[in-house]
Amino acid sequence: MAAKIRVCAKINGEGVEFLCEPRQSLLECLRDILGLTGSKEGCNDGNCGACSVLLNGRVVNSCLVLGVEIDGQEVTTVEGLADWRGLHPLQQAFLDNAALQCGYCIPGILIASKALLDREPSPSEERIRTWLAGNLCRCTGYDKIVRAVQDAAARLTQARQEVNR
Amino acid sequence: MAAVWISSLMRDLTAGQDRVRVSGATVAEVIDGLEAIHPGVKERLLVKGQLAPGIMVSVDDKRALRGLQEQVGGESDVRFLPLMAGG
Amino acid sequence: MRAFEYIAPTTVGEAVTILAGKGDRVRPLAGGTDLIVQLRRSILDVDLIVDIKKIPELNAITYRPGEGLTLGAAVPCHRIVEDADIVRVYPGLVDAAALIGGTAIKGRATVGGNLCNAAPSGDSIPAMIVLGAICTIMGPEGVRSVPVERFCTGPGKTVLGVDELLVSIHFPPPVAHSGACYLRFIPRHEMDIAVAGVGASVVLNAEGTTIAMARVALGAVGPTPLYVEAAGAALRGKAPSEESFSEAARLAQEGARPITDVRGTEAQRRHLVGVLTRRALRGAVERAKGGTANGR
Amino acid sequence: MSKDKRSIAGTTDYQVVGTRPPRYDAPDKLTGRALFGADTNLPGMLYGKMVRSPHAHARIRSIDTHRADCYPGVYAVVTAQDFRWAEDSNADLDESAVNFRYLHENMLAQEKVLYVGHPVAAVAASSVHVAEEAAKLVEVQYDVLPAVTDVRAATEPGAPLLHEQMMTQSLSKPSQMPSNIASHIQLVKGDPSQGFAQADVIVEREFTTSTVHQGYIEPHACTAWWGLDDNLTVWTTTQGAFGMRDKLAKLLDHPMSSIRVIPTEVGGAFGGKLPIFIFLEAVAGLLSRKANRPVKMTMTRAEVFLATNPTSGAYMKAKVGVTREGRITAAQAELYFEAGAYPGSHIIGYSGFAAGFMFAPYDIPHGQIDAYDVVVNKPRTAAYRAPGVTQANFPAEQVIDELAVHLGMDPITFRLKNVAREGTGLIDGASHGSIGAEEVLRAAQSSAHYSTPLSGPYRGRGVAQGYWGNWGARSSCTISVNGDGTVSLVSGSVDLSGTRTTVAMQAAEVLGISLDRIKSSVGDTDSIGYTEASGGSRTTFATGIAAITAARDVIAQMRGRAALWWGVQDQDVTFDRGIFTAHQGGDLQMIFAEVAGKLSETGGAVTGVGNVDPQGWGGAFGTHIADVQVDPETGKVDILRYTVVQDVGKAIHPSYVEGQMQGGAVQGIGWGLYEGYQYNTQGDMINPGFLDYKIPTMPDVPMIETVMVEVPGPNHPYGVRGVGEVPIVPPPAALANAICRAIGVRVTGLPMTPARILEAMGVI
Repeated sequence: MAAKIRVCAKINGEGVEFLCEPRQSLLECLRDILGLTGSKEGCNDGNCGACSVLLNGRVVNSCLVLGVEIDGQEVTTVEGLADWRGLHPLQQAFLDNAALQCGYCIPGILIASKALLDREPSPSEERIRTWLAGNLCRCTGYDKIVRAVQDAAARLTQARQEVNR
Repeated sequence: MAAVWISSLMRDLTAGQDRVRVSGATVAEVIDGLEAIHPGVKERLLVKGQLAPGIMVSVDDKRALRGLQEQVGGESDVRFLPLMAGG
Repeated sequence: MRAFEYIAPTTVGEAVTILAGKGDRVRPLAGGTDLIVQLRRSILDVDLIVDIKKIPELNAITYRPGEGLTLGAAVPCHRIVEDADIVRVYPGLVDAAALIGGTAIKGRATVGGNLCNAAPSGDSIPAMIVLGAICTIMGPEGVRSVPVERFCTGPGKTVLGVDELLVSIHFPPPVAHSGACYLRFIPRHEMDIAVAGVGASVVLNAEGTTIAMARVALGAVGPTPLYVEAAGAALRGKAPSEESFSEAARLAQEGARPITDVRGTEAQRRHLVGVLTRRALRGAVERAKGGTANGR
Repeated sequence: MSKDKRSIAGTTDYQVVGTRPPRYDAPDKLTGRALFGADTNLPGMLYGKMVRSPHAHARIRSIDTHRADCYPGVYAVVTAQDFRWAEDSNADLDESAVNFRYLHENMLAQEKVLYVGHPVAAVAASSVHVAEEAAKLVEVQYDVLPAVTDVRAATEPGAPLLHEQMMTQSLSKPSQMPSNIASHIQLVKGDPSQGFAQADVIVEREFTTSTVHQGYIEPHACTAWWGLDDNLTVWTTTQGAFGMRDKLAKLLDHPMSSIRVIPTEVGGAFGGKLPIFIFLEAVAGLLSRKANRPVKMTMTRAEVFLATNPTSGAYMKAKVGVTREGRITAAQAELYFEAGAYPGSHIIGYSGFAAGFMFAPYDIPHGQIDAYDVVVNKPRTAAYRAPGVTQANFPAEQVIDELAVHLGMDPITFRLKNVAREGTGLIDGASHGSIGAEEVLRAAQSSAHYSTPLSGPYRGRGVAQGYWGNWGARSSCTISVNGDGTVSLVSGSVDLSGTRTTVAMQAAEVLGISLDRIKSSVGDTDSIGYTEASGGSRTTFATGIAAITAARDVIAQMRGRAALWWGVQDQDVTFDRGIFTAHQGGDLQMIFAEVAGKLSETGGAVTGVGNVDPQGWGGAFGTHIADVQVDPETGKVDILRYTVVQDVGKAIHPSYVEGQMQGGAVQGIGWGLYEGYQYNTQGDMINPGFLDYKIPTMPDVPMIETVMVEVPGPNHPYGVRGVGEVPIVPPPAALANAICRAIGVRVTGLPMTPARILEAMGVI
């Protein structure tokens, strides 16, 4: 049995400690050790985006990060988007715009979209499409996904304005 | 007398006819009737007494779920088609 | 994936001592977007992975107008494309860093890693060649420098000894009226590896009427990224025009050694080298005219 | 068939049908709680891995599992010998005839391996990493044989034979020579030679398409547990739980009642997860029985490409003749389809497929189509959304378009001049029922997109018409009424496109209650009646009818309960839009919930049941319009605008219909421009991954505009027609026609890559 390494990290805002072998990817640790099965494996080589998570606020492919690399760092997965108030505005916008079908790519797309909207409050259609190019979807043809991200951006901007007033 | 649609590849047995009238109360009887008029048909349609794999029969444009035992009406249209479905 | 051990040193010295004496059974890990895929497919097999992301010098971006830019080998692409100095002063580098993989890949992938992976199609390498970048390498015998055009020696092969570490890449300060540009061709609009890539840089006279100096480098059309000196030399003293660009493009095509593989045919790649060289030179000249130095 | 199509649906002011409620399964999918094929984890669970052939064609001399057996962390190893030897029995179990010997051999090879990745053995171990290492220790001795991966080369004499005794099966004289041509079908209408004699203009061309994969982002995965009670439970991502269970019963020689298949959420399927060939589940079951522990088996992306079921590449010839006035007189085609390792490509189906639907949009007096099913050293093919028809549409709609150019006619006007209508005979003897081919073409011609002129160099607009026959088949649904007036609906249909919602909407319409009063869920094989796989664009139609039948059953029973409560006769109680009424001495009224509240006092539970096998479903047409810009220096294609016009019968949930139109179109765009299996000379696929098998990314396509035309479908109370598959048919031809108008040259091979376009332009 290969030696395991102790990893302490913050996942979805909570301190977490686990043991993993160096060869186990962050995706594997999330799914098989921590039971967070929301992130999905589509290719395991960085070409589909279904495993996207936020690592210190950056969107990354969790299949191309080793579990041991996140010691002392912060990870957000799709399970961390909603909270006691309910769905995140992005999740609500996807629901209202029927922007998902099978849903397998959706966790990765929501995470990547959040990383975009955290940086750019109202990105253009072209910017959304380029930013999310690494998140492959085979069911929707992308149309309603782009509209849902635009809708979420508008809702977030409006919510910020209300808070500022 | 039911009307049997003859697939183009079997018309070598029916002297080019694409429709043959045969009497019979079930598909099996219709095939026997066909064989009587045009020998060789049975060998093409049946394997070990069952419909050849990948062949199905439709009666009046509806798939005959009971195959050879399916009832055939006096004016029915019977058709033998390759079978593959789903998508 | 076969088992291996993991260690994360915090100084260059520590890293170099760890690398020493283990031959090719040890590998540094920066972004990991190439290395982890190669380990998973057993293209690569190691006993120890040395995570270099906790070493300060390898994570630093330092730019001083007089001295130029020093980029740590472990600086990820997303920091490069968002750094105000780099965007203003080295848009040619940003062209390349912005193309590598998708957003999530750029969240981890490093230009140092792209260079050490030494793929013939590595997007950042032609851009760094035409910008005259120099690599700083640390080994048991100390520090040495190698210009980027001589860094790659074959597909996946570099000048690095098994116990040497790429510490940083230095970009000289751009000369007045100079401009650089990197372009590549891919069938889709993102996520592909280059079928062909061309980096070009020029230095114009004050009036912008003649080319004082030029460099052209090609990607994905040879066993390594190719610095085609003849293409740049042919432009010296010439006016920036379609004719001079076409001549440089012809020489670039002659310098290219394309093959047919899963991503493209030999004929297609040779043709694209011509098209992209002309377009990259137009981009470089446009940037050279755009302002004092590389201002867009 | 009624003459006035619009009145079939009767009342058109629905309460629920036609609205856009949120999707039942959306919250779980959006928050990461939804469980897919690989998300079932059980205590003591092992991980299974296949041992796969590195050769495209070889005979197996020996398999030695000894070193794997005793590798630390390995609990079980299986090979084909662990399965009962399958004789040549035939399984027409559900929707397709499959020779069971082939099913066994494809699952675990016995004498020969027929494609790179063909499974030979499997191991179960404590982790996926240990399983991978142990799989490498299974020593297999092969005698490598020459391979053939090109469909034309496979038909030439002397080509390597995959199945030494296989003779071409057809209705003509049985052939005596073994061949890679598994079957030949011929469809004839009228007299083609006479038809071509009447033509003023004839166009004939050859076309090729590549093997393409459904490209679902979720790899195949399952967890199997063979308990000590001898019950096998399988959690798996499949389009059909019942088809899976019945195949497992046969493969494992185990009673159906002792096998429970629980369908998980499905991460995309498009015909690639139909239970025809079983990849993992039976092997996982046997590993579980041997190890006496649950076993999870998942596939890597490379395994999905190499060893599941892409859809056929094809070599085709098409010829069409037309009079000067633009009337088609004759059409002829030859289709050679890759079957993959085992016979069964979709050249024909009970209602059409490649051969039958190729020219279905048109009224053609004389026609002949010869189609051949050809085995090659590639994984066995399966459906990819309207199986066989996208391939056959590519030649048909390009030749039709070229004729329109010759005649100087607008491409839609030319198609309208020959459009098929109700009663039009197809080139296979069958004739069209109630269809919307004409309405769709007219809607496309008057659409905003088609009315906006396109100008500029190297730009082109292309059009293509497509058809898919849709499907019915067996579906089951139960509706149980709860005391508070809410209902629990369970159907046997796996939900791929939002059908949990569209089926419940149809039930709500009958029950006269709002949708939020219905909990709709997908049953497993122990909790609902037999239901065919979700495919063929059948679910909203057939399972919808099952739900309507079940709902009507509920209402009938509730009327009895109301009558009992009021002390009147059943027939005195009427029901309309959720209200029970009786007129016995003054009006008596109860809403649905009130009657529900009285069930315990009037005889107990009420459960409505709908077990149906509806016939007479309607086919669907789609017209696509594509505007493209071609870069003449690189051959790269940019799509400027794309519109899908489609006859949707009655859109139960318009957003999901739009989603099918947009998703199918973008899959067709990938098929047309980017996707294709690439092989080296040894028969190895060289792009088994999402890096070099390129499916469209978000910036590759514009917004996909949709125009829904509602020509009510026959034999459904609300006029439902299948909508899921037809949108993948026209895109490759629409793009080819647009590219031809942009660069003046026809590209006749898929995918239309930049390299192929530069070659067609003579630039390289």
